[in-house]
Amino acid sequence: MSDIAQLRNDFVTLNQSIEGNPLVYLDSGATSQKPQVVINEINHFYSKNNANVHRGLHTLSERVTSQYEGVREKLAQFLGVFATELVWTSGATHSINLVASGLTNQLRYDDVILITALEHHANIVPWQQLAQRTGAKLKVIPVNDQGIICTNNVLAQIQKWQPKIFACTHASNTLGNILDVQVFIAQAKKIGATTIIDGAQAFLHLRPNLRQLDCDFYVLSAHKALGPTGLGILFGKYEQLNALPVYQTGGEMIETVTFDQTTFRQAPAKFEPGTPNISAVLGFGAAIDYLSNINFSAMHKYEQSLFKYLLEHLSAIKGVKLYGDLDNNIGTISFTFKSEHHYDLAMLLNSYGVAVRSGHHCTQPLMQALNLNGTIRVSLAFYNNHTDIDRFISALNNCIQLIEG
Amino acid sequence: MSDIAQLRNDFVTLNQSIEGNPLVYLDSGATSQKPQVVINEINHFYSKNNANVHRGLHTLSERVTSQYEGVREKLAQFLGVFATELVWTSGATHSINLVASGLTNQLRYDDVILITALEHHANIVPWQQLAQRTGAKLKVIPVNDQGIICTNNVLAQIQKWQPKIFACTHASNTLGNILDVQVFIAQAKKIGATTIIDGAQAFLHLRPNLRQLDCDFYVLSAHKALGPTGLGILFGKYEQLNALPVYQTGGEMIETVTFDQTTFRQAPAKFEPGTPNISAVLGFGAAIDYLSNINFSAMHKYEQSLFKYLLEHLSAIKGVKLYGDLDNNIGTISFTFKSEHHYDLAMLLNSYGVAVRSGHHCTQPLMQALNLNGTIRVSLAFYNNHTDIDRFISALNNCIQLIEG
Amino acid sequence: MTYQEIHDKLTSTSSWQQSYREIMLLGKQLPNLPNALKTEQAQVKGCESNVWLHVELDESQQHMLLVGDSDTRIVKGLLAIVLSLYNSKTPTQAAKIDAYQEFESLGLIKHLSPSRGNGIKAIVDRIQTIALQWV
Amino acid sequence: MTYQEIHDKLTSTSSWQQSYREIMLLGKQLPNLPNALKTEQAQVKGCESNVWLHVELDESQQHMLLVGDSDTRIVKGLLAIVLSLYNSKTPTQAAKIDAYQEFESLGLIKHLSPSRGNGIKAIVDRIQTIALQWV
Ligand SMILES: Cc1ncc(COP(=O)(O)O)c(C=O)c1O
Ligand SMILES: Cc1ncc(COP(=O)(O)O)c(C=O)c1O
Repeated sequence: MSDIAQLRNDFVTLNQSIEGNPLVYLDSGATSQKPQVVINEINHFYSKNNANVHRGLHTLSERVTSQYEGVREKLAQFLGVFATELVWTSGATHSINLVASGLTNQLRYDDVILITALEHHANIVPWQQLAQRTGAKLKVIPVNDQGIICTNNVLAQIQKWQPKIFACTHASNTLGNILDVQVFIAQAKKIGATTIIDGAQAFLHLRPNLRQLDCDFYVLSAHKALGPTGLGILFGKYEQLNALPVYQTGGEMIETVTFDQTTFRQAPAKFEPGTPNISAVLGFGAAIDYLSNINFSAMHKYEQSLFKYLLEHLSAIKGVKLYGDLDNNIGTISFTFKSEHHYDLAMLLNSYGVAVRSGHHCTQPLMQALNLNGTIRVSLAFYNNHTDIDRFISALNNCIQLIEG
Repeated sequence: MSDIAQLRNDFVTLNQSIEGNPLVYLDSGATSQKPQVVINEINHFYSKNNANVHRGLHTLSERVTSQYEGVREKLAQFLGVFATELVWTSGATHSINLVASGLTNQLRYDDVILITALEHHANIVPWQQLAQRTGAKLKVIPVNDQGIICTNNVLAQIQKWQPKIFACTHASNTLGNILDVQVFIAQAKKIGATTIIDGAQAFLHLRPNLRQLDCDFYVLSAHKALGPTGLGILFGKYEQLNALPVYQTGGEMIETVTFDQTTFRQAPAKFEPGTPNISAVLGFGAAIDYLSNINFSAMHKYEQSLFKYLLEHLSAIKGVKLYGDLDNNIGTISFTFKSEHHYDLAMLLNSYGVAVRSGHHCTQPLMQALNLNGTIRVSLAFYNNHTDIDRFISALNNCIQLIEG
Repeated sequence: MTYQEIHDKLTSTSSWQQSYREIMLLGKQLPNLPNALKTEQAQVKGCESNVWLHVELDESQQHMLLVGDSDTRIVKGLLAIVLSLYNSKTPTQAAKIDAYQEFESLGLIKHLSPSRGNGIKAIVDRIQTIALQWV
Repeated sequence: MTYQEIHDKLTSTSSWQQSYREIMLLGKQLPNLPNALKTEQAQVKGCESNVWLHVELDESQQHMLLVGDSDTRIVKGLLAIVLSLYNSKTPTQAAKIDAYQEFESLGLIKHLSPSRGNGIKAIVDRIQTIALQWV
């Protein structure tokens, strides 16, 4: 098991200068950096084994197919589920769309789809579209002024609305709030709702056991969890997953095709038409191996201590306002400074080599609820260190001087 | 401009042994090998610039976004179209599904969708599903015994069926036949049909100018054209493209989101929700640069001479039967040997290091039309050479001895 | 041919080609299944080849009887090896057979990879399931 | 401030921070647009900031009159630079201005990247389109 602070060395991208300053990468919520083993694996695939999967008997194809399906097994183990319950998609967004499209026939006019005010657009718009298609109603659990949703309120709203579908993020990409989804799911199950959890942000920081969570569907994106771009995962309990109608159609997901009729394979194959993102699957396999070698509780403790350090220093700056749940948090904080525009702060921070995200973070409804036009978001990962935070705080103080001076 | 035969050195994957023999890769129809510059570009992205696109003001994000949109411009130029007419998808299969789904409201009961008997499942099943949704009829232009479709027959069938949608491959993945799509499109336009061309196989070998072809939609997969996995392209004439309804929904493709209503951006953004396959786009940019440096007519001549050499030697083997159009061909041949099963031949060839594809090649209806349960397919690319073919022919003769001896 | 004879033959080959020759010869020795027995139910679905398999229990002897066929030479040969492993064994004996290990020792483990799409893995799995049912 | 003065100021800065300070000062000097003029029509859509722009032709003088505003300091400063480039020019003169080259020589070309999402590129494009219309 690795010493957490040493792991930073595996991320070569972090070792560079921006505008003459060392890069301080605080935008892992947008996409994580990749450890060298992931980059090497992609390299190795393309330069040694490059072939299509499930399509050839020859050695390269057989080798790659074994590795490719091996990653599915590996991830299944990591998540505590069966490999047959995991579908490769092109991203969390694709995963949610697949489910929202697939549930169309299970909804009637006036049925309720319940979501929270914290959701990313990817976990809003597909449900809105589904509601429009079916005449169902989209109901939203609100946040308080601080951007917090309390567990009791969620339970009460589930009880009140008796939703057919309950879709909820595991952690907010804008505020970092961790939601008590296990409790929500249990409640939603009692009333027979289908539960979909958006784990895009949570997966890397919380390593959930999906069997324990007991949700029907869980989605994530590889690129936010040390893996390559262009790969998402959809977990679905086998029966529910296999019960969804086919989504996209094409090669490899079929059993037989004639011009009159086509029969489809069983899940997960039925949802995987066409050539998959092979290099990304193999790269993500390396990411899962890498994560498996990191002691989770050590990582978690380290991330939380970094986050506390960040909050301490950030809240000490006069004029800074923090949002969200500061206690149950994956290590992501949104803030504003007086009435300054996030654009100015982000641009100025960048001139000091500090990479943060600014704006609405694809959560416009949350911004409306908080009466903001945007925030600066700092999102941490285990490869950050205290120096990053010191540099960020010092840069922020300089920016404030620049603006006010 | 490069000497074609020298280009093989840029493909390191080809330089290896399989089962103790030099690899003879004749499966480029399944996926192409990648030149070193493409592998390097992916590497460079992940280790120097890794960031999300269109989401951050910081230097990494800005740098990657410029590069990412730059590739769209570059590809647009290569294809002779506007960048706004190109949508990044996850593959040709995804591209076709996007169009087939988007045309739903343009079809009425009894309208005709016309395709050919040569199509890949990816260009059959989405249309079949569309027909089922709308009550439209799927009509198929047949092949002759040899697997050839003659141009006059296509024109006559377009005239006869007056299709609303005409979907056709530019080149057959199983037989290599090049179809005279420009003529078909002109005819289909006369009767007001929407035309979709499947360029998955043709693009690398024919480098079509899409403005000249004048089709409404054209699809391709990066991985079949020197690029990375998990990336497809959908070209659509701007008006037709933008007129399609949104397909998947999520972040970045929206203008504004409230819980009551969402407004979407214009094409291509409206079809690109979520984090795209950034590394694949950048890698494909390197592939386009690489291709641009290869003189097309020299490459074409070289490929055709290789193909002729292959046909000569293959047809000299007694018991070998060839299918498809041997003259208008991208360099792909399907054959059978007596009544031997393709599985046995492919496995035995592999023991000599020869990688071919065997089976139905995701064209079951074509196999039914030719009364075959499968073929061996040899598909060439410009990085193959005469030695590859000599080795293949010698291996094939050995396999035949092994079977018959 | 007994499994031991097969074992001796296959482990003395020096190249893949020789192995394949032996495997195909084994296939040739396996009697063809009458078409009437090539039922849909008997079919083991593999991607690239057709395989049919019947597994029965000889009530008097309490041992297993297996017959099968394939439309490809190599799969038929591999099938012959599998059958020789299990034929005439009691269900209890059969359940203890580790076909993977045997294929490993024959140098044929790659053929059990699910990605080879030849159905051999599915065949072994089906036999094991049936045997366990009779234990 | 004239464009020449701006040019001299900006090209004598020695760090990004100094440039930003100058840009923000330029923004401060640009009068705020009355809310009544912050119409939807005047809005130039950029991702991260709001920008409003009015371009008119002084009929008597035949030169262009531009006013604008932004809710961010930096974009407002960049806008001030753009306005100083085009204000009081005849449409024919304006059409000949290469704003990209000017931003390049000011060391600010990055701010014209569409991915910066600040709308400056859209502003320049809109002004050019209008100017050409009047040529
Ligand atoms: C003619 C043709 N169309 C479509 C496809 C589907 O491409 P992909 O699997 O990359 O989505 C293929 C790939 O085999 C093909 O050959
Ligand atoms: C909470 C959440 N859900 C969904 C998504 C969408 O993920 P992707 O863009 O990888 O599809 C994101 C990414 O920003 C996210 O943060």
